[in-house]
Amino acid sequence: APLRAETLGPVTDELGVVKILKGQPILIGGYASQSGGDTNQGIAELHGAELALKDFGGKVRGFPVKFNTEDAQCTAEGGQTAATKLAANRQLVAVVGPSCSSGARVGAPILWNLGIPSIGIGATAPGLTATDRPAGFKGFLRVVPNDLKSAEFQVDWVRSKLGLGSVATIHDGSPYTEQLVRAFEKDFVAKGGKVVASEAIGPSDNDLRPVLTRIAGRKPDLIFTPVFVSSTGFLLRQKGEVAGLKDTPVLGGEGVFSANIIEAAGPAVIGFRIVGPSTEQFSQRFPSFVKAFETEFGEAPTGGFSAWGYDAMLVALKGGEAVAKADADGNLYIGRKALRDALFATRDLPGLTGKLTCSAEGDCGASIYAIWEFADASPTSFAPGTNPKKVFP
Amino acid sequence: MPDPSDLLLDVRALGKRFGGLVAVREVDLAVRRGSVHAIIGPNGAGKTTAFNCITSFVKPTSGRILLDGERIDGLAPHRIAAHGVARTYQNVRLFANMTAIENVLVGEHLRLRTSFLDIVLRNGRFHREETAARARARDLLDFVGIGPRAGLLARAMPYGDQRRLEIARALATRPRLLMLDEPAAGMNPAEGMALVRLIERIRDDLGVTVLLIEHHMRVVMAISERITVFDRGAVLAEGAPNDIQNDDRVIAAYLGTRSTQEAHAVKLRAEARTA
Amino acid sequence: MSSFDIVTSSFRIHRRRGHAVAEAVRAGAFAGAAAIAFALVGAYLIMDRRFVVEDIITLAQTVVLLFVLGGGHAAARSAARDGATAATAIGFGALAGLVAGLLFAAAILLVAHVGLRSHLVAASPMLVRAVTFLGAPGSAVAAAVLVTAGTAAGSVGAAAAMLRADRRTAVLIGLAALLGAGLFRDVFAGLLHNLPGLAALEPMVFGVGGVTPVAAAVIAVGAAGLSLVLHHRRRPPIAASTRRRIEGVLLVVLLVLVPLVTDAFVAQVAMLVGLYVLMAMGLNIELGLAGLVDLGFVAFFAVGAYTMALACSSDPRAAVHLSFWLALPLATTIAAVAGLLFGLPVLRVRGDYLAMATLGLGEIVRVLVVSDAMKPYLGGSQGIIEIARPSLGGWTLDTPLQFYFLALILAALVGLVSWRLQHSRIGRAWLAIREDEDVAQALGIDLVAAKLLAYTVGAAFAGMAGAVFAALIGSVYPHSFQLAISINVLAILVIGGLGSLPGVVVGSLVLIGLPELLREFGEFRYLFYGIALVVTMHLKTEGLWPAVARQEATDA
Amino acid sequence: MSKVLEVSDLTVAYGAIRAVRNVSFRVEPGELVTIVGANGAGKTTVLNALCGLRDIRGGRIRLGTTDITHLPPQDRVALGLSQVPEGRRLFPRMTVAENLEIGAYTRREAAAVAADLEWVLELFPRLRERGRQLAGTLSGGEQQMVAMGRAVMARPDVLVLDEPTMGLAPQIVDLVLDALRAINANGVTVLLVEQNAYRALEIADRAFVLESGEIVMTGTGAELLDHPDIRNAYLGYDA
Amino acid sequence: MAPRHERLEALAEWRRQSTWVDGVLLAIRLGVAATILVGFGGSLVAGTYSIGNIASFVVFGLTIGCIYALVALGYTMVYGILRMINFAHGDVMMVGSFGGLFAADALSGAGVLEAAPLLSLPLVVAAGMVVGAGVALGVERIAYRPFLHVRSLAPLICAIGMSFVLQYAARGLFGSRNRAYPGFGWMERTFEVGGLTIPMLQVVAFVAAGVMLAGLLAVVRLTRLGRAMRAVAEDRDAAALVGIDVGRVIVATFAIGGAMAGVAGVLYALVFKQITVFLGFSLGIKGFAAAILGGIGNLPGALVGGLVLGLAEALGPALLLEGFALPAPYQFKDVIGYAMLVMVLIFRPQGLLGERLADKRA
Ligand SMILES: Nc1ncnc2c1ncn2[C@@H]1O[C@H](COP(=O)(O)OP(=O)(O)OP(=O)(O)O)[C@@H](O)[C@H]1O
Ligand SMILES: Nc1ncnc2c1ncn2[C@@H]1O[C@H](COP(=O)(O)OP(=O)(O)OP(=O)(O)O)[C@@H](O)[C@H]1O
Ligand SMILES: [Mg+2]
Ligand SMILES: [Mg+2]
Repeated sequence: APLRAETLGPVTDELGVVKILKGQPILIGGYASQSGGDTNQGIAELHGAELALKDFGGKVRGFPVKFNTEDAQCTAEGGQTAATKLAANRQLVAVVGPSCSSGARVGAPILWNLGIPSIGIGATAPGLTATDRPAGFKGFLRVVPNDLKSAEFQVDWVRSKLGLGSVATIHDGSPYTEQLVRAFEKDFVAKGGKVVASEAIGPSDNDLRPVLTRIAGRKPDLIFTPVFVSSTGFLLRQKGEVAGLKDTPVLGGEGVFSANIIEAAGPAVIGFRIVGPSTEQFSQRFPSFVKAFETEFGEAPTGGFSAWGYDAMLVALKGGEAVAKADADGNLYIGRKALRDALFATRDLPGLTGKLTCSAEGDCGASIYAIWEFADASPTSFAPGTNPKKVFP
Repeated sequence: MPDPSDLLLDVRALGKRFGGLVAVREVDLAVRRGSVHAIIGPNGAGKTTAFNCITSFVKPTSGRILLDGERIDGLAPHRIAAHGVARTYQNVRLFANMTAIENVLVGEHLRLRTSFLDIVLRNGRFHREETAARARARDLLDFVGIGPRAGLLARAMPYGDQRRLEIARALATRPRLLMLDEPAAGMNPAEGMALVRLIERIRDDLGVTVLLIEHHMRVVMAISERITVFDRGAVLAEGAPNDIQNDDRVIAAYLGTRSTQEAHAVKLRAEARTA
Repeated sequence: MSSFDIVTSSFRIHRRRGHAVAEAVRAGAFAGAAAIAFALVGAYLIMDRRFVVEDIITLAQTVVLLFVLGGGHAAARSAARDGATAATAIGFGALAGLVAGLLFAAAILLVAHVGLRSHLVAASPMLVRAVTFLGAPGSAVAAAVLVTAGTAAGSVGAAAAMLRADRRTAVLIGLAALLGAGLFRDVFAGLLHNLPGLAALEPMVFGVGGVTPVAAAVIAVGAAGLSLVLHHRRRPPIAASTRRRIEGVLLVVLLVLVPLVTDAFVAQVAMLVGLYVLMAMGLNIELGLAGLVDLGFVAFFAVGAYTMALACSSDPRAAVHLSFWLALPLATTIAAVAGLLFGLPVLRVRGDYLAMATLGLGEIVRVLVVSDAMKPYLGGSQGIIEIARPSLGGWTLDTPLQFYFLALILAALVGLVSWRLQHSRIGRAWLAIREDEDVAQALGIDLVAAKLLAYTVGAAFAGMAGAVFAALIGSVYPHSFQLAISINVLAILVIGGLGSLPGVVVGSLVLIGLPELLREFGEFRYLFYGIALVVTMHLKTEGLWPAVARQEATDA
Repeated sequence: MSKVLEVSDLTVAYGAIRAVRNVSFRVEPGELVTIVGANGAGKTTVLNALCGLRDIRGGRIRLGTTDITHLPPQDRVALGLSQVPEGRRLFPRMTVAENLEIGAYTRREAAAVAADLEWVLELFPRLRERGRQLAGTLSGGEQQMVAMGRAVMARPDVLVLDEPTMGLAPQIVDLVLDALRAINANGVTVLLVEQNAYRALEIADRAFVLESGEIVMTGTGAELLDHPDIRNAYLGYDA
Repeated sequence: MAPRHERLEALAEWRRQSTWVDGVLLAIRLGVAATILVGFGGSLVAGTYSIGNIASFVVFGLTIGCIYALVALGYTMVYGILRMINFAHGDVMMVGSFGGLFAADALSGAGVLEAAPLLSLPLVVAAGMVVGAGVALGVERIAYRPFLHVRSLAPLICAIGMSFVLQYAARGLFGSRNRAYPGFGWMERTFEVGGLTIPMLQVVAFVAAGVMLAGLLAVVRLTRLGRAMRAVAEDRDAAALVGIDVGRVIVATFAIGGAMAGVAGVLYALVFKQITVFLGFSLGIKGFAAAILGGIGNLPGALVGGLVLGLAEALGPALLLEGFALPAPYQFKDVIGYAMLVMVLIFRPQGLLGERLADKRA
């Protein structure tokens, strides 16, 4: 059914109004990769979102919030099906997710065409929030920063701060890592650096020594690789076994910002640097977030994306709180267009990763980065600030 | 030596080795058109191996095989079938999970001509051919005497019927030469004699030359015009049934002197003659 | 003989049965172990968030309850078989329930008081809280409640076992209907919403998370009653063939009508089912008929999808710009050629060797597609986006429903072609090859030609599915073409019934449709999927809709 | 040492078709009994039911004092019931020697097994030179010899044979039947299904005629051999 | 060289006997040879790698190859007897690997691991074996035994189902994070042989694979159980007829195969030092590939197949792809592995050491 203006209770909205009866919950949807190769990432994100809901008190304007999640895998068709399934419930007000750009590319328009805004978690493809994006994406925001920005920051650090002239890159064939690598390479070359090796592996490869040998032959000053925890663990451990790479520094991506990388890489994690949020909030709140996460779900987040899940949920809840209106009988009304606008109008919202401010295109990520370095190989020592500690800026 | 143009199958100096074991050595075999020709010989003499060479189930080590003057050795088995050679197997090899009639229809495959397009469109050509094929298959099942069991799964049939079905399936390819490997095995003497009549009809009514391996002497003697005796891979003797029966070497190597079976066969032939 | 052929021996291995008490304890222990596994694997918590009956009983509770009911039922059955009276049998059921309850309670106490979490991540305080009804979480009272509930449930299960067969069926159907309504709440709610005149019913029947209590009672009692009535109405006996025909017609009606009256999600799922039907029909030609295993089948799907993408996208890599209707046959043809090329090298490879060879070829295709080396032509891991939707005289197909009908029409077409091929000399040749290659060849069947034809036709069907898939999604990514899809299609064939066309449809419905409906249980979806595969095969070894009812039901 | 084999009311069905119906018979210790019947009469089915390869629909089977109706096949072998199955069923990729040795799988006394092996090789001298050949590559007749040898190696009390002379050269047929008589003379009870009805009846103490799954006639071997119906239907004198 | 007319005659004979398929296959063979030559030559010319590098690759390849081989042994065991691929085998290995981890954790908690690393290793391996065997028995019970008497692909599908169940149940039970495997001090050492650094672990892997193969061969060739296994493999009914308890033999086979998977799991973990619940799937496929490559059902074949596959993956990109100057050649590691597999099967459809599948006996 095409969206049309509607007036229910005290709310008039050009895209329709969701009416929540007294005592009923407000529905927020979530979709992420909960099965397939990127299972860990998706689960961590949704769990992060759940924690945000918990921290928020579980309620918006006295109405309990119910979080309905669906599995989007990390594929276009998964995103499409999950989004369609979420959208089938007319009571849904907003959606958190998905984890992958391929899913967002298909899923976000499905949701927005029904007036449901969605807040991406791991979908970093620049095109999703480009100024010339199609109309279907006008209801799409994301708390995770756009690849281009993180690349810019990292290149800046490598080129200007460290003054390194050559890098080798490795991606694992996933759209996410490949995109980051390409953005990095492009910027790096633009800033006068040289990409001496541009390699790729498979996500389930476990013996990376041959590819590292190849890289060693090119003598890069640094290896940039945003691959996930397993692969990073193999890479760091095996790097030492390859002649000529022992002292080559490695810079990793946000995907491994977790305690788990310490376990995966063992002693080799020391000196490993990753990019991550830089803000005060992050330094202060992330450690306790990890604690809470562990108590709630039995293990610490395995990848680096749980914080984005948290922030996405936060944005959604805040937006809902801002626009929901109650009538005399105690029913609640949320205007769809109003909610979308409220989400896009998010300013300086103190999230887990920093102060969230959404641009007109929907980029809400704090995008204030830091380089973090691991200093301790004990898995229990994970505590952003000390291990890893911020080395730049 | 018979007139070469009279020969349907002409095997010259056929040899087959398995590693160190010579299963068939320098075998010459000439089967006359329109005849029933039997191969007998002790177990392990190489009879089945010779069959396998002729039908390209195994690749002969040496020798040539001519069908109607044309060389067929070394050709892929389906091309040999297309030349008009069909066979049955010592250990029955039916399509166990297909019905009797389906088994026969597979045999007709070689003679069916409908194209992929005909089949997809189900045009008149397809229907005509399919109807005719089914009718022929039923005729063949009747011919071998298992018409009433057309709808039974092959593996649910008793051993003797399975042997008949195998013959029907082989006949469906419309062979010039039909090769039967111990068709009477698993049949009692009475059933064996029914088989003899069937083989005669195959030769006379269908005009198919038959080459068979058999250990049942009653069957062999009752039906074959010529007999080749194998022993240890080589031809021990060849000739008409009477000569073979009385050949001392054959008796020593194969028939056995005490063979009551042989005695029965002789008796039977005598009866058949007088009848 | 190999994995993909038959495995058989004529005798069964029987389990020796023990004394009724031992059997009851065994049944109880099984139920308890199942419940514990269900809890510790984490499924309890996620399913505890869903109500079956709104605010009364959650899905998780239902599942545990069903385990214990089943245990009591089994114990009572086995006692009754040994000649126990109804009362004693119910006693045995209670015993089973008690055992199950004790085990479960013990496990929960262990979780509550001993730190198991370093190894078992779901052994959480939340779990303890979730299974506590009375008393403090992890307290003796809470445990006692669990044990009592277990005993009661075991008795109820046993009592059900003592009912007359028709009543037992009625109870079962009533419960199943209720569970179905609760589990597939969204679907049925959508259905009510869309059916004219029934929209008002929706809020009465369904709450936010499940069925409302009143509706639950109505559904359960109604279904049970209906089952009883149907059972006792004298029906004229229906011939098996007529029955099959009726079932077939019903299936078709279902396929056409249901997506029409439900929501976009059902249409979307139906659409995916349709695509898998296309693929499975293709594999059915290869495996079901010709006996050629193919674990790289997804490659043809990929070829179809990428052809469509490269023919209809606005991406600069696109070679040509065709309309969907031209690209579809093109994709089908190119996939068929791919099938031919696949077939050529592996022609002489048999059985499991063939499985591995095709699996390898499929993986090769996938890696090629994702690779940086091919990125200039195929888009690498970023795929190809902005594939134009099919349009017909200015009318553009874009809803899942429209695509569904497109897939349905194609499936019907392909089904017809399949059926005709199967019942022709070509189909018979394929079957013969499956049964005995050597003999088939000796009968004059050209193995090479027949096998290649099977590969080509199978690949064409899969390519067609891929093409529609690409147009539906509007983009293609290499990650959509995993080995899992090939395995899935294989499972569809076997679950449906190898070589059976209606089986393909039923198999796709079950293996694609149901998991889609379970999407909300995300991380546990494949766990349930795996269990479903196992259970289905145990219940219907020949598949849900076997090719032909062969007469050898009990035979090897 | 020898045991009685008693079958009562045996019924075996394939799906809805009852291939063997209420068959009862008894084989006394030390007897040699043969079952005669046309194609599809149900002979193989009876034997498979005896050996536990086929689930039975009804009836009881007793071996000596033990009710073996529901025992799995291997337990029946251990109790002394061995079969030479139709179609030989050798282990094709094991050598001839291994095939023979595995026949004694249930036995542990090495010396006695070795002695039996020697005896088998005396019965079938041809096998001696084939000890290391794979059984699957033997000719049909050679395989049949191995099959018999294998069953004998179990030193059974009751030996059941399904068409042991199928595919054997006439000379070997004599040999096999002689061997069978020798085995029987050693005290082994023998139940023989044989298409070569003349020879079977000749050596049998008693015989049953099975028709369409039912026993229609019994008698001593000699009686049946002279019975006109038998002569017509199974010996082919009418041909 | 044979005289001209003889060569002509041979050609004519070939033409008479061959069809177009033979021609195509010949073309494929020539194409493969040409590709390999060009790639190999190109790689040599490119000279990216030193001899030392290549020697290291060989060591890497042999190590991972040993792990493939151990997985393949389990496949081949079960296949040999049931003629069925146990699709859940990779996941049995994963669970075995976790069994070893928990044992190591316990030992470490008790201080034994550090105090007696040499003694702890067998304990950890044993834990892996026991757990692997136990899970394999579960798989047998659920996926195979109920279907012994029927003719269908049900066991295959059930095994696939069990693979999902094991994977996702393990995920639910143990969580999805990567787990560090404890090191055993003495195994972390390396030593030099002719300028080549060889880690002790590699030697351990090699020895383990060899010992396991020898043990299995001994069981199959020499023991009563082994003979029974072969008999059951060939003809289940006939085996029962000579008094073999078929059910028990199958159970024993699964147990051995599962124990083998357990060893593989622990060894994998020792070499690569971290495990997750998802490691079973891809390693399972590789193990399957290795088993097929070597000739499934053939025990030495499993070892050969594993080593060859490992070597191909480690060396292929360096020796073949370098010559084509492809970007990111290591992305094609699996392509090389599978392509080699397919090639081998084209030339030898029965695998490297496999016997002809069907000797055409009529
Ligand atoms: N594939 C093979 N490998 C090794 N030896 C073989 C093979 N096939 C047959 N033989 C041997 O070749 C010889 C001839 O066997 P063949 O089957 O041709 O005998 P036959 O004359 O048909 O005997 P029978 O009458 O017993 O069937 C036998 O000794 C047999 O063992
Ligand atoms: N697997 C099966 N499925 C269905 N029916 C079967 C099966 N096996 C045998 N039958 C049927 O059972 C009946 C008896 O068969 P059986 O094999 O016991 O006969 P037989 O007396 O041994 O015959 P033969 O002398 O040919 O070996 C036959 O009618 C046959 O069609
Ligand atoms: Mg022979
Ligand atoms: Mg029989």
